[in-house]
Amino acid sequence: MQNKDIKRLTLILLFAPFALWILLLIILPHIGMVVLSLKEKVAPRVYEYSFANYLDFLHEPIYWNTLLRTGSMSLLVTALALLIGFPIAYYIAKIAGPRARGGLFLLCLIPLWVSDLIRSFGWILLLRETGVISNFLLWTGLIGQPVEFLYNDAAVIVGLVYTVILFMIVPLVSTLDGMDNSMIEAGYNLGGNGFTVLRRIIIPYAMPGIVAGCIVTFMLSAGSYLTPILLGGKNSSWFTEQIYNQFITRFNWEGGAAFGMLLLLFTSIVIWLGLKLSGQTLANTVAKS
Amino acid sequence: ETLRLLTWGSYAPDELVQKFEEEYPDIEVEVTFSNNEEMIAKLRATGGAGFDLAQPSHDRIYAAQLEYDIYKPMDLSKIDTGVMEGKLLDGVKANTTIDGEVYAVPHQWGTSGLMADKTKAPDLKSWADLCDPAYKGKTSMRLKRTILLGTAYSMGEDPFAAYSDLEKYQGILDKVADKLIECKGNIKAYWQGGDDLSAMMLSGEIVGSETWDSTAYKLFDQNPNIVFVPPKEGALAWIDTFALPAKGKADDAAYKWINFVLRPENVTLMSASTGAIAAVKGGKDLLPEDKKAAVNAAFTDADIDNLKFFANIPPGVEDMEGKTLEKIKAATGG
Amino acid sequence: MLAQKKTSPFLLGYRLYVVAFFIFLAAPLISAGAFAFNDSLFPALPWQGFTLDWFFSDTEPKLGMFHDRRLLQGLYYSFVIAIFVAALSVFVGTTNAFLFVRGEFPGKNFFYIMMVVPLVIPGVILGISILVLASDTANYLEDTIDLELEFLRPGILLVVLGQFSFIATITSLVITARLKKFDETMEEAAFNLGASRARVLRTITLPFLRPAMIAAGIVAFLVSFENFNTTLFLVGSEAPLTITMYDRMAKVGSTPVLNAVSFVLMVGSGLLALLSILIQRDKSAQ
Amino acid sequence: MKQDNPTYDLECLDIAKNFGSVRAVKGVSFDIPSGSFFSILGPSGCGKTTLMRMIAGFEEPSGGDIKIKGKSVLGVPPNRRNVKMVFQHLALFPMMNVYENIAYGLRCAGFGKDHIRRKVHDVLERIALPDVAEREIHQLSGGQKQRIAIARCMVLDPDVLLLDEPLGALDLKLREAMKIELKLLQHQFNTTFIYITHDQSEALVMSDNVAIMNQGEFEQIGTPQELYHRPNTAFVAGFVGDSNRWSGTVKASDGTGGKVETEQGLPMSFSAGAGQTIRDGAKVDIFVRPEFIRTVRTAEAAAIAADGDNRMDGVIDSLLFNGANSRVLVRTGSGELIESDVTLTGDNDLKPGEDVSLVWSSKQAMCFARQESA
Amino acid sequence: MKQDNPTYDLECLDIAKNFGSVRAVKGVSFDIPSGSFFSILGPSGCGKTTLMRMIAGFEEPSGGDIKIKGKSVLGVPPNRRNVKMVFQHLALFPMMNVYENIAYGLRCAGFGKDHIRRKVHDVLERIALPDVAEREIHQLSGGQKQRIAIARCMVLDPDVLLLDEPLGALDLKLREAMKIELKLLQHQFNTTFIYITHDQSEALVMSDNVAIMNQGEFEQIGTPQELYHRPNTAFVAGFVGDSNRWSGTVKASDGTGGKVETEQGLPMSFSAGAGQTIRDGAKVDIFVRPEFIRTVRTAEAAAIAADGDNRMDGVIDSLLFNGANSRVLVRTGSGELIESDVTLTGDNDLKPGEDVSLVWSSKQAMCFARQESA
Ligand SMILES: Nc1ncnc2c1ncn2[C@@H]1O[C@H](COP(=O)(O)OP(=O)(O)OP(=O)(O)O)[C@@H](O)[C@H]1O
Ligand SMILES: Nc1ncnc2c1ncn2[C@@H]1O[C@H](COP(=O)(O)OP(=O)(O)OP(=O)(O)O)[C@@H](O)[C@H]1O
Ligand SMILES: [Mg+2]
Ligand SMILES: [Mg+2]
Repeated sequence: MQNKDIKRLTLILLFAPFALWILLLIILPHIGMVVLSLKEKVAPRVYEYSFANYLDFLHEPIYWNTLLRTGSMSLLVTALALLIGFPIAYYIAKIAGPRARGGLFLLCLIPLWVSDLIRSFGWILLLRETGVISNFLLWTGLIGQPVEFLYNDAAVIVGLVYTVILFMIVPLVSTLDGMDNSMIEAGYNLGGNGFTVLRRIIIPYAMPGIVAGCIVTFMLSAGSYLTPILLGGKNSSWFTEQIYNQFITRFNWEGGAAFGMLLLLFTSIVIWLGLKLSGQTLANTVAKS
Repeated sequence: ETLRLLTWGSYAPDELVQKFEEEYPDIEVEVTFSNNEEMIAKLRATGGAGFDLAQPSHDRIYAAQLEYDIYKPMDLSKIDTGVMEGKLLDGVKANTTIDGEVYAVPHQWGTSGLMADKTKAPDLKSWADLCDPAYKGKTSMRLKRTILLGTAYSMGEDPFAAYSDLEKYQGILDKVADKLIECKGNIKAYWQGGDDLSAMMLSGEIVGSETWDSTAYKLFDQNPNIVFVPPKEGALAWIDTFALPAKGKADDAAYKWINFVLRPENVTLMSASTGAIAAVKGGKDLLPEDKKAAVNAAFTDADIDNLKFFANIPPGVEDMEGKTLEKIKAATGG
Repeated sequence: MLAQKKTSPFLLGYRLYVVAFFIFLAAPLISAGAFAFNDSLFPALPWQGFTLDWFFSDTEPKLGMFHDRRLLQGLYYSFVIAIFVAALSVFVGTTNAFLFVRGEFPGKNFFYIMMVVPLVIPGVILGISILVLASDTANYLEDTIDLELEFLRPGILLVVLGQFSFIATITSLVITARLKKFDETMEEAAFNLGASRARVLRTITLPFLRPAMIAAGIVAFLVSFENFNTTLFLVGSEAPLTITMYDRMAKVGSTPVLNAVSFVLMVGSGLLALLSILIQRDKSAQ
Repeated sequence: MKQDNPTYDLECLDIAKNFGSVRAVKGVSFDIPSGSFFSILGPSGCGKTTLMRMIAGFEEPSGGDIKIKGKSVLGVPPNRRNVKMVFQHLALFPMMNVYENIAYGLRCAGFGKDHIRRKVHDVLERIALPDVAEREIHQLSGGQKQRIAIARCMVLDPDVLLLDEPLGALDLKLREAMKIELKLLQHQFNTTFIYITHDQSEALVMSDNVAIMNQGEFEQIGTPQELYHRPNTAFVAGFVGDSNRWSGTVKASDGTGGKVETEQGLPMSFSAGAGQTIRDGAKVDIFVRPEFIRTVRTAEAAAIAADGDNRMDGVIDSLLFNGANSRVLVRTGSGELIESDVTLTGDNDLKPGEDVSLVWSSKQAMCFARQESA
Repeated sequence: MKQDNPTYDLECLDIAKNFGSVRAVKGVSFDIPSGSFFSILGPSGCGKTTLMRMIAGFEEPSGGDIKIKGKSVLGVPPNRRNVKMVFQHLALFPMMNVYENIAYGLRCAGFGKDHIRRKVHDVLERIALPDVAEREIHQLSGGQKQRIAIARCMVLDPDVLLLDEPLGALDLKLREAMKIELKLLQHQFNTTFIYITHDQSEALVMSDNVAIMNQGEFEQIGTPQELYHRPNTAFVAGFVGDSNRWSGTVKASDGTGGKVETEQGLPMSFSAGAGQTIRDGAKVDIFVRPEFIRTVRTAEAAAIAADGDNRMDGVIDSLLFNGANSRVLVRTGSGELIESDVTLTGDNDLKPGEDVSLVWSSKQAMCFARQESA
């Protein structure tokens, strides 16, 4: 119906912003990171190409322990976010009336209203030994003396779950929304009880949403910086903190770049495994939500 | 013309900036808050561009300049060096001269030491006392190089002397690390910034901590029981300087700012904000009254003589220290 | 359905759980907001009495936020950055939507996945990698042809680009989803009624996308406003609000003025979010 | 209440449902003999789906009782009732293939693997789709999906199968074909089917018995022929099949038939609708179906006049040619349009503009006393 | 080529379209006189939409020429052709209200505000919806939307209006009503309508002329009656209307009629399909429409035997009651099922199991020489 050339030109014009964005802001910077991470400082202002930075990582248990810790805590956060968020998403999508739905959804966006920093700030005010919760419990007489809730891994997990749960709920709500109620009714009608329907029908149906939520949640918590630092205790090192230290405190950009690539690689592998295990693809999960 | 200042949190109080802008109506001051590490990292990233005046500590200039070439030499003739405390000026010059060029002049100096609630921890006197089981769960420190150095002194070592022999320094660091890991159980939490520290101290969650003196003075205002304690090994003293980033574009404005803040009437304003002592002659007397009281409550003359000025950090030390700190953080103690 | 009888104890428990959840969501915000009214120099218990000083006082030490030059400046920069990021992301999101919904070209699926990838790269890494590339480029240009490109140094432009690099993914997904629902015969109908190509785009396609574009813009604005991880490395002297506040907290020590700012932000974002919901509802009505 | 009565698979006793102030179902009673095909036909929103959902257990009745095989099922949760349901959009599980869809109910019941396999393949044979077990749902055609949805229920040997407008989403040709097929499947399984629809042709073609529902109540239950030829109410007469409709006043009546004059002034003879007594002077509605009106050229009309006692002359206004279902619109002297079915053979057919006479028997003119709502 | 010829609004000359190797339209020629209602009827996928999109300018023909009002429009972009189109899902603009929807085309044409207002209100009057101008699209009923979609095109005074299955998305009752209405609208605007459908009843009821399309080609163009009663090909006979169909071999023929024996061994007399000559021994397909077969109880058959020259005895297998469209399936001696339309009056009707005779005239038995594809 139209000229082939115009079509081509349109395509090229549309492709240009995309290509510029992906190439200049994603691909090239990451190639730069890879190149940087392969440099080793041998003397002031003298660098050589080598794998030294990566070997450094392998030889130092602190680093890979921290990476594993970051990974496993992020997985825990993801799992908790799913457990806590799924019933909420289900409630919003299937049980709340159509009018309540919009309101509840709005409420879910609350954490997005202020920055990470203020959220952590709020948690600190709540959790510290002389904070609101401790004082409240003292007042009710449940505890005899102030209790410190801050500065431990549990606080970090609470803070992270809080930060990321929104990104779990949104894709879940949108997949569950698309699920025909009669599908659930059919599940009961054919003899399934509540548990069977949940396990065999609702969860398999919501799988793309679940996986999408898990991926985003996992990446966000593995990549978060402020929450673990501000809420974490004496032992709670986070891998992003180490990257920051490499870059800022130790002026070791090469090492920091290597760590950055390692974090990316590690999280990518975890996600790849997750996708393989759940039989989903990136395109039909994250891309759909 | 814009003067882009890269400086510490309280080193550019609004009042002073406004006064400066009134005096030089064609100059606009833009301030970026930072700290030693970030200043260097930023200037490194920009190759010394993006800012017109930076204020790193005197010990963090030499190596950074050698390695990344981020500052330009200063023209001392444009600075009113006469008002400066000679001892401090000479010390900074000595530390920051490369190939005969001077790269920094002093601005303010202060110390890092201990802070204690007199009523609850009267005996907190030494860096090592933070690890005293008597205060179990009631002390804090910042996991940065200060505590490494302090602990080294408390163990009878002289870390600055060992800077020339990095192997030896590594040995000291290892010992310090062991000690601090052991100490972990005693610590309530590592503070990250002035905020956590003040909150923990004021609320009584902790009774003693490693601290910047200015933070201690501020708390003294709120609660006179909280005082700065120079450790008996000697408080660690730093001098914050003025340095010109290599690709700064408003050198004249920068010089104007330097001379401006060194004027006695401005020094008091500045010190009121920073809590540090200006590196001008009679700097201590120019402190505002409340600060002066806090300083006098904290320091005797002997303490001042006992100050340990941070020594120039040779290349590589930051990396060693960083690794040690990571080791301590990652160790599972307490 | 999971909840059969409208009065069962199960459903009651379920409702309680939902309520508890929303309390959990609101708790830190409420506490952060509440301390803005505490008449004390430190944002902590004990409660010293109610005050509005942290908003309106113009004297130290209780300098209220509306007189705190630095905070207002941070707010201003945050605003400027968020506007640019939102505008840019919506624009690129729209072109991407057309590209992937309408375009046919080899490797389309691969590129589509590439489009999603930025969302799953940790923000810190995005920030650093962009900083490194920009600095290297600037340094290289300067060393070889003595060309000083100021905008490649940390500053507003890099912050905007850094945030844009992953926010564009969000807007692309939102707008793509909407465009997929667009019935292309609507465009043909407009042609058929005599409209030119540009007119069809202006009067039919873009109006159809408008709700999604606005919603995406609001989300982009909010995400940009609150972003910390990516911004941290790219910020120059024009620090946006989150960075200013971080500096306050970590380096100076905070006062309830930060809580006051948080409170204002909460109210502002709340209104914005409400607006986006209303637009969404408007869309669903069609 | 009644004792266990094996001849009824399903009994509903005065069943009712209110949603707040909306009275969706107003007290409906019926029983369905074993193995029959029972349809509920009614306009949109009359409460059909609500009734069915109460039988399946998804809604709790506000009053009345439901018995399946003679046992009350009030309070029994939906997954414990042996009543299966085919949903309007089928609700096949898209994440399972055909085999798993059919096996789902058997698995819930806890059968062993071998037993399940045997049963699934068995039912696939019976619906004549033996080879689709491994297909995904989206690989099936509309008609195939339909049959799988039925098989998924039938494999559980339900006492009653409920179908809620299962053909509504199909296109015209497929719908025609599935009508016949559904009836055959019901024969094959010999299970009681309850079929909901608002399409009268579906209900008439397939059912043993049809209930006409209107505003939450049953207007009439009967065989398709009964409903069509002997409707009890004006609503049924108007809803089932096409009709020409007049309003008029009775001029002479012997109770079951007589003379009426329409509002347009046309005299007409009629017989009263089933079970009604119509008195002189009553306001009535008269219904005459187009296929019972014979249209003949006026010139030839005399020959057949004896046939019917109603006769009207007019001019053919237009001819709606539709093959076997062609129809003429005849404009009578009073300006009214009357529809009449004609068979056109392509040879000496009626044409617009011709003078014709319309003739029909008084037995085919059904008459109902006027109600307010009519 | 022909000169400007004002009597044809649209001429297509050997128009063809290939999508890669798919030959969607294979060279179709036709011309449509001004002001007529022309339908294209064909099974799904036969190329109807493709043909229409070429006329509207959305696809470029691979060969042939299209002339509107005598002028070739090849190369003219769609927004410059005075051919308007009503889309299957109407494609009304949801972000505009009714007024703006209708005004859209006028605005594109650059008319002034007052002129536009006048025209829009004018066309709304003509489609009998004068009060909906300010409504939003989603506030309209299905039938109203339909009319707005037509008004939106008609306000531009197109030479030809194209309609691509515009009733496909409506429900049954509304579709019936809209059929009549569309025809009336066409009369009112007196514009050439080209109507695409795969539903024969739509095409038959509304059209002046119908083209039957199959696999990219036109099989026959004619009035509805011609197509129904005198189909040219077996495909047309089978596609338009229902038919009983037999295959057989000609035993005796005089070229236009004769005797045939079906594969089941039944003797039958026939007349050849329009324009065909059928020789002895030819393999043929015979079509007889259900409404032309009379079903009578065997006992009463003798009386009407003279009527038709074909007669067959059998037993009623089942009776598909569907009101006026009821049908019996009769199983003949050879086991075959024959469909026949019956009118059931509710009184002394035929019942399954009765012995009946089927009678039809040889004139109604259409016969076509067998083709490979049939
Ligand atoms: N959950 C509900 N809450 C309130 N009213 C309801 C509910 N479900 C149905 N209704 C009302 O009850 C009446 C009957 O609805 P129902 O769905 O049974 O009709 P239906 O006969 O199935 O119609 P259709 O043929 O359109 O499916 C309607 O007026 C409907 O609005
Ligand atoms: N853009 C295209 N590319 C390739 N093949 C096409 C394209 N459009 C149509 N076809 C093919 O051309 C043939 C005719 O399609 P068309 O849409 O014209 O059929 P139709 O008669 O309108 O069918 P329906 O009644 O289902 O709408 C089909 O086989 C179709 O698959
Ligand atoms: Mg219903
Ligand atoms: Mg089509």
